[in-house]
Amino acid sequence: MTARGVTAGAVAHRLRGSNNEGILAIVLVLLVVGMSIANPAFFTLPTAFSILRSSIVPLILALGVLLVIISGGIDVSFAAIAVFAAYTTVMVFEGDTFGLGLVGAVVSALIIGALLGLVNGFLIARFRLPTLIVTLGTQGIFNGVLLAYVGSRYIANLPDPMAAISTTNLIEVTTAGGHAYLHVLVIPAAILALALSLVLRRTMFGRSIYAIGGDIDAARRAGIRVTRIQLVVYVVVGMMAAVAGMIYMIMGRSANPHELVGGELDIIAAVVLGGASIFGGRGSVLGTVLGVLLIQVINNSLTLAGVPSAWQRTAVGVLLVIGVGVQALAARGTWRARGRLGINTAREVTA
Amino acid sequence: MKTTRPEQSPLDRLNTTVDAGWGRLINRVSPQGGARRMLGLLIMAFALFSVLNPAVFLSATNLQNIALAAPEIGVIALAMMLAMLTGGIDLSLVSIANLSAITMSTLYTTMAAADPGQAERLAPVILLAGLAVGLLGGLINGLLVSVVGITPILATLGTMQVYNGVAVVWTGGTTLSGSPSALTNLGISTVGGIPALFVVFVVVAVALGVLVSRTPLGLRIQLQGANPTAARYSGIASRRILLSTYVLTGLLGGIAGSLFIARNPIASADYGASYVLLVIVIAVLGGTDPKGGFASVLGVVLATLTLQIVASGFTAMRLSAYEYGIAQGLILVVVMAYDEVRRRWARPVSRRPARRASS
Amino acid sequence: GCGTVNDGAAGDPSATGRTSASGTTMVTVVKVKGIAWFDRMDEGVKAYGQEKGIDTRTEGGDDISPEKQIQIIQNLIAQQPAAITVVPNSPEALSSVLAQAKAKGIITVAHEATGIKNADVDIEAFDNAVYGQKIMKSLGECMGGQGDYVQFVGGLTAKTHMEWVGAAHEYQQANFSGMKRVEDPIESTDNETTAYQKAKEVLAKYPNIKGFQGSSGNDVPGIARAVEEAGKEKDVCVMGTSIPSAASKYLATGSIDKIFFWDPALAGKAQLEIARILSTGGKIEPGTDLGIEGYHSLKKLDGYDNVFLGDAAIEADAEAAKKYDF
Amino acid sequence: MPPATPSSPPPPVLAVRDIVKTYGGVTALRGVSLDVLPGEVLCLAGENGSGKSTLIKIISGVERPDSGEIVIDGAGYRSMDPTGAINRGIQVIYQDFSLFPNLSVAENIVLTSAVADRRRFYSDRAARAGAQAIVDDLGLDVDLDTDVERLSVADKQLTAICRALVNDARVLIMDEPTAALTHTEVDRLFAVVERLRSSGVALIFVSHKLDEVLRISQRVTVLRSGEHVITSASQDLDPRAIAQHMTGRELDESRQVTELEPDAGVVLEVERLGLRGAYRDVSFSLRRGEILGVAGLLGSGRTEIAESLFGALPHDTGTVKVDGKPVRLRSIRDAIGAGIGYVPEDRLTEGLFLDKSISDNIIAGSPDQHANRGRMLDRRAVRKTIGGLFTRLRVKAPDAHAPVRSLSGGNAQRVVLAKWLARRPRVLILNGPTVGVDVGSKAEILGILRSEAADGRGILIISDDAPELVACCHRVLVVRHGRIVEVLQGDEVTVDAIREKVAA
Ligand SMILES: Nc1ncnc2c1ncn2[C@@H]1O[C@H](COP(=O)(O)OP(=O)(O)OP(=O)(O)O)[C@@H](O)[C@H]1O
Ligand SMILES: Nc1ncnc2c1ncn2[C@@H]1O[C@H](COP(=O)(O)OP(=O)(O)OP(=O)(O)O)[C@@H](O)[C@H]1O
Ligand SMILES: [Mg+2]
Ligand SMILES: [Mg+2]
Repeated sequence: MTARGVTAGAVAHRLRGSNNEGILAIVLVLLVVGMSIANPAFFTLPTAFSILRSSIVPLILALGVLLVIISGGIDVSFAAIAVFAAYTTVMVFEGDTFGLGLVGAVVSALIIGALLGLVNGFLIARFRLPTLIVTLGTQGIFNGVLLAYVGSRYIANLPDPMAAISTTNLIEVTTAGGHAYLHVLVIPAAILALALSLVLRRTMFGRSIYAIGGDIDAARRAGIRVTRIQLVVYVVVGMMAAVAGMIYMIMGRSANPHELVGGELDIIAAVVLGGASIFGGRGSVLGTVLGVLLIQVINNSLTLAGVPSAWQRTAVGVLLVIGVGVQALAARGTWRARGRLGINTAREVTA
Repeated sequence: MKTTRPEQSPLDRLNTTVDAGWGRLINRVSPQGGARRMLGLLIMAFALFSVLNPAVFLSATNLQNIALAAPEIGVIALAMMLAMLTGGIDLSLVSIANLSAITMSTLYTTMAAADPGQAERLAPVILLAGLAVGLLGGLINGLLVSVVGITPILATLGTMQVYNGVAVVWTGGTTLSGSPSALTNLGISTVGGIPALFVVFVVVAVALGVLVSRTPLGLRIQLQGANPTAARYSGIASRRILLSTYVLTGLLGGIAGSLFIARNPIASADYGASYVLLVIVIAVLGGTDPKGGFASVLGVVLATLTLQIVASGFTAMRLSAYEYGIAQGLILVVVMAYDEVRRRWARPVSRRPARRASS
Repeated sequence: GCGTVNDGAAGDPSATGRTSASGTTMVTVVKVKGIAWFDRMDEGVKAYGQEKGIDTRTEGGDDISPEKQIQIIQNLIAQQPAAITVVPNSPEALSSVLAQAKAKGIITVAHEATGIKNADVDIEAFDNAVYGQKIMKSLGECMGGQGDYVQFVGGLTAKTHMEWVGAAHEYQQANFSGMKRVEDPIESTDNETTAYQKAKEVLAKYPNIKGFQGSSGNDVPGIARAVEEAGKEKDVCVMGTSIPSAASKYLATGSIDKIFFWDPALAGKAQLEIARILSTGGKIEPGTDLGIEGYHSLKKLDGYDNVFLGDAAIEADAEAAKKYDF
Repeated sequence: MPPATPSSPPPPVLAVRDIVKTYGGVTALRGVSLDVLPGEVLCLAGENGSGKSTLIKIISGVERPDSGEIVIDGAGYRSMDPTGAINRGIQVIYQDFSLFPNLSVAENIVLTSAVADRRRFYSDRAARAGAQAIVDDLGLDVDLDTDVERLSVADKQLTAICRALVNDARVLIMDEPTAALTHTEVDRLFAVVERLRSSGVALIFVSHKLDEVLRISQRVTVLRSGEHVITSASQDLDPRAIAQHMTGRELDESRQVTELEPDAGVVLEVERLGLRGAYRDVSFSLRRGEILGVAGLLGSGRTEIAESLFGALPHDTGTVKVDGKPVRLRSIRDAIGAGIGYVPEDRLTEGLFLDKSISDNIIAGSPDQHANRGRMLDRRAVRKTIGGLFTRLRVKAPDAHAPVRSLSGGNAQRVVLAKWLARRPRVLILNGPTVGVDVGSKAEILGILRSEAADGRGILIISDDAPELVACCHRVLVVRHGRIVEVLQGDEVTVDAIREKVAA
């Protein structure tokens, strides 16, 4: 606990961000520059808006995953919850016999999402089971119940209130490169990101989540109501997944119960890429946003960059490995530097 | 001061004797932790479907089919168990298996085009090449995890896509067919009614069981997973251990690949995608601690068989794949919850229940 | 001692000769359960069963994977149905499990599986090459024979999709020299959102793109959404395989110009009818009439000994598509 | 040490009655009762595993007693829960700290009280201010913004102390708060304790350092095997008496060093060793059979020297010879290969595999030595090693398959020791070998070290515990600011000399 060494190292540490956000931002910028050089068509407003648009759903899902990961868990059932909540809602509102409109639909999806999240939370908090196992199990259950008992058909036309937003844009610009549309649903995504960031940093609830992720037994000893907070976390994640599911179907202008599920690992990858620790207790909204953007930029620009279709899977994998590899090496470097300064914990990494 | 106690009825007495005898029997064969629990479940599942639809479920064909389908999943699940033993995970296993199957198939068809007899004679070489590809895939994972220091879930998620992408490019997306007849024959032959592939699976499992619980390397792998820092301070070369582990999982992936083409003489980039999450379920059901340090080979083998039995039982009952998905999820959750409740019941107040060391 | 997995019931008398109509079971294994296409096939399968008094049903995995189909068929063999008909995810992957089925005396019929081994008959709704050419003919006409276009496939591993786009590309090179395919086939992973995103990238990369050809049922709706958002529904021709229900709203706005398909219900019936004929000792030959629309006079595909073609392709524009309710 | 007022004793703030607690088959507490009065320090003494921590966990609501009662301000409870305890003014410094490794020091300090206050919002600035106040109060030099996981054990302990003090506790329980602290910090802590006591706070203090116990407390309660042995006023006790109550036998803490053989060779020779930012010009030699102590303040670089010799923190300059041969020490494996073993200071994270069996822990450092020619673990050899070490180190455990987590501190430490002895190293370095180990065990461990040295090993002991160094070291090196400033030998090795040179 000395003030020694609070010099260049500290400045670098600040810039790097507590979860490597700085490095991630640099990787992102380099990638954008690289893509733009490879194909000038990349560096245009339409592309930017398009990437933002395609980031909406992954971002909301990732924010939910972030919450779980910070609390020391991992969730692979959120995509199943998203589809379950949104598809069921669409089924119910197909005729919109109740005339409840969009608000009613969203509320219904939120309730379903919350209930499914509650199932996860109950199993995890009550039985203290490993989260991976619980969510792996509930993923199968939710998906199976949806397809076996709710419905498995592709619904081509959404209920009117939902269909109406499908084509609503926030900003429409016509540039030399063509039309650029920013979808109106970036607003809820942005609001959720901001709100979550505030909750995580400024409320005791948020800090308790970090504490639980840091050491769950210490959290219990500190009087934090671990069971309740875990329950709330999974309910909130369920609700966020429901929102993402609704947005996914609205933007896709159809309801397909076979979609979304299967992409869980990519979302988790984005969150971990964003600096969240798989072991819990670390992670930030900013990092997650950057992680999601990075993956979307990669996914959305390979054709533009001239990568042949057959090679795209490989390219995504290679870029992912490079992205996390750079981060891992950078983290290693600073550990080593710190080890040199003699600050005590560098031990486990200086082999 | 004697409280009157009702005389024990003969039935009760019988029950107690039977219980005691059963308990002794259980203790005699007593597998531990995951293995014990899976054994119970396996017997239950088997009994259930035997009663519900004996004609189909108990038919020789059906039992053979279970034994035929289990090996490829089981070997990958064992590999997953090994990765999880170090506290990691290997999502690239299926991609590695496919890549190795593709290698073998390509080598075989190329050679067979020139000289079919020669290609058959060189079957062992082809098999070795396939295993080498698995090894190489594992080596890359191992380097990423141990030297570069990437979290296993991300490293292998990345390489999963890379290996899969390479397979797509290599095959142009088509399904290759062709496999040395030595392998194909193995795929359809039986030993005493038991499919040869199942025998291969059992051999692999036994070898792995010995490795994990009876060798210095196995002990080091367990310790590395249990506490990496303490492992380092005990002189365990963490990097080398992680590297060996992932090389080994890669090799098992290669073996799974050869099981793929032994069972069906084809190789493609997209075979077995559904196994990725399934094998995690199996590993965990079998008693693997996802946090590392604890696993049971026997448990994983039994878990593989149990899920196969449930799957075939469900088809025999004409239940849909969705309902099987639900059952699979329920089994996982219920078994784990039951386990936890029982453990807490046995030690009602211990906050950090001491875990059994088993392997 | 040693043996093979096919030993068990090879000589089992009960395995064969279950030709009496009552008590006969035939199972259709589809690529995946619960999507509209195979729901429609299920309708056909059920209807056929009722007509003929046969116990028919469809089975399928909960996602598109070859290994699940293998598993299902393997489990079915134990149930000894008279016939298994299958729409394979990967024809090659099924060859050995179908061999097992045959060894137990089960009739095997495939659909959408040209080149499949160990199926007694493979019935195709049409000649894949002809179908691809048909799409390209319409697309070329729509584009006026000029301009850049791209092709989408559900997966680079999807054999039929690759055959369609391959034939279409060759047809274009031979007949529309003013047109140019500017990318290798693009993979949509059979996912509408992916198709949409890839289409947007294409639109950005090639502002002058004039045509899209889709292969999986999800391709054209996804592409159409991108085209519509770019306000190019008048400038770009979008055509390909899809089903009327999924395409209807885009057909209405003109962002999809024409869709191509065949009726899965009829295809399901055709498979079962072939299985029934074979199981009663009949033969499938060029010219066989299955009594099902589009399958009145089967053709044999050159180069294969078990592939028969129907003439069941349907093409539909906005107006024509309204007639179909699937 | 002001005596507690004998006239009318105030009613106890906290009392426990007949607490019984079992873990599986182990009975940790068998009917323990005690009172704590406001304005007194009550010390809990007892051997490792005598149930001190368990009693504390029951009071703080972390564990639930099987039977018995907890009485706070006259109201009786069957059990507590953490929030309830905190709300009733009970604060605990746990033996394992129970800090949040991922949060900053400041947040760790204030979080518990914020939870107890049922705050809804959290402000970094307010947290920092609150933490700063308490840190200033204690006169500590602490970087509040560092994450706790980057702290040394001592700093973690200081953080845990700060956290307990930030609340206005009415009962403050400290489970071995000084285990990792050096003299100066202990003095500061005791000043705070004294101040709290005089303002009416009741304190329960657990320590194995008996001189500390007597210095700070008014009353001492001794537990033995989960049973209450005696509660007595401190002035009626001396260390020897307490130890006797604890162990039921006489203990000897006097200096016992055997004369080294005149021709005993040098087993470890360190020349001009240096590591930038940590230490430099470190030269010394260690002879076969010698026990060499290293004393120094927190941050003096002792740990770094030891870790460099173990290859965990490779040195920049200088050379090291083992048995006269120069060795390369770039990694831990190098060091182990050269015959150097190291018992780290943080045994919970660095020394032990808590959920693994005792037997796995013991052979963790030497699996290859226990392999037969077929590269298989030789179970007979393993059993033999473990059996031998169990008796030699007198490990108290039901059997070798029990997880180490179920052991008490002293026994756990013996397991770490056993791990190294199983390898038969040439040089054994021990960092705080008796931290958190009771006097009985401590004497035994020192005895073990003496006999290991007599076997021809060279032993290097780093310790804050001057009496311990005096009891067994032939020579003591004093480290200050990363350099060896003094070598005490023979008659110079006294508690006073060490304390004086270390602090100079
Ligand atoms: N979670 C647990 N499970 C099983 N046994 C336990 C557990 N916690 C403590 N014990 C046992 O209870 C007894 C009392 O342990 P406790 O930690 O209270 O001792 P202590 O007096 O604090 O020892 P030390 O001085 O080493 O800290 C010991 O025998 C210990 O092994
Ligand atoms: N000569 C020095 N020059 C610069 N920094 C030093 C020097 N000596 C020690 N330090 C610093 O003091 C801090 C505390 O070190 P540390 O606590 O590991 O010392 P220690 O004496 O080994 O402690 P312990 O009492 O835990 O054994 C470290 O940041 C270390 O780099
Ligand atoms: Mg148009
Ligand atoms: Mg204790």
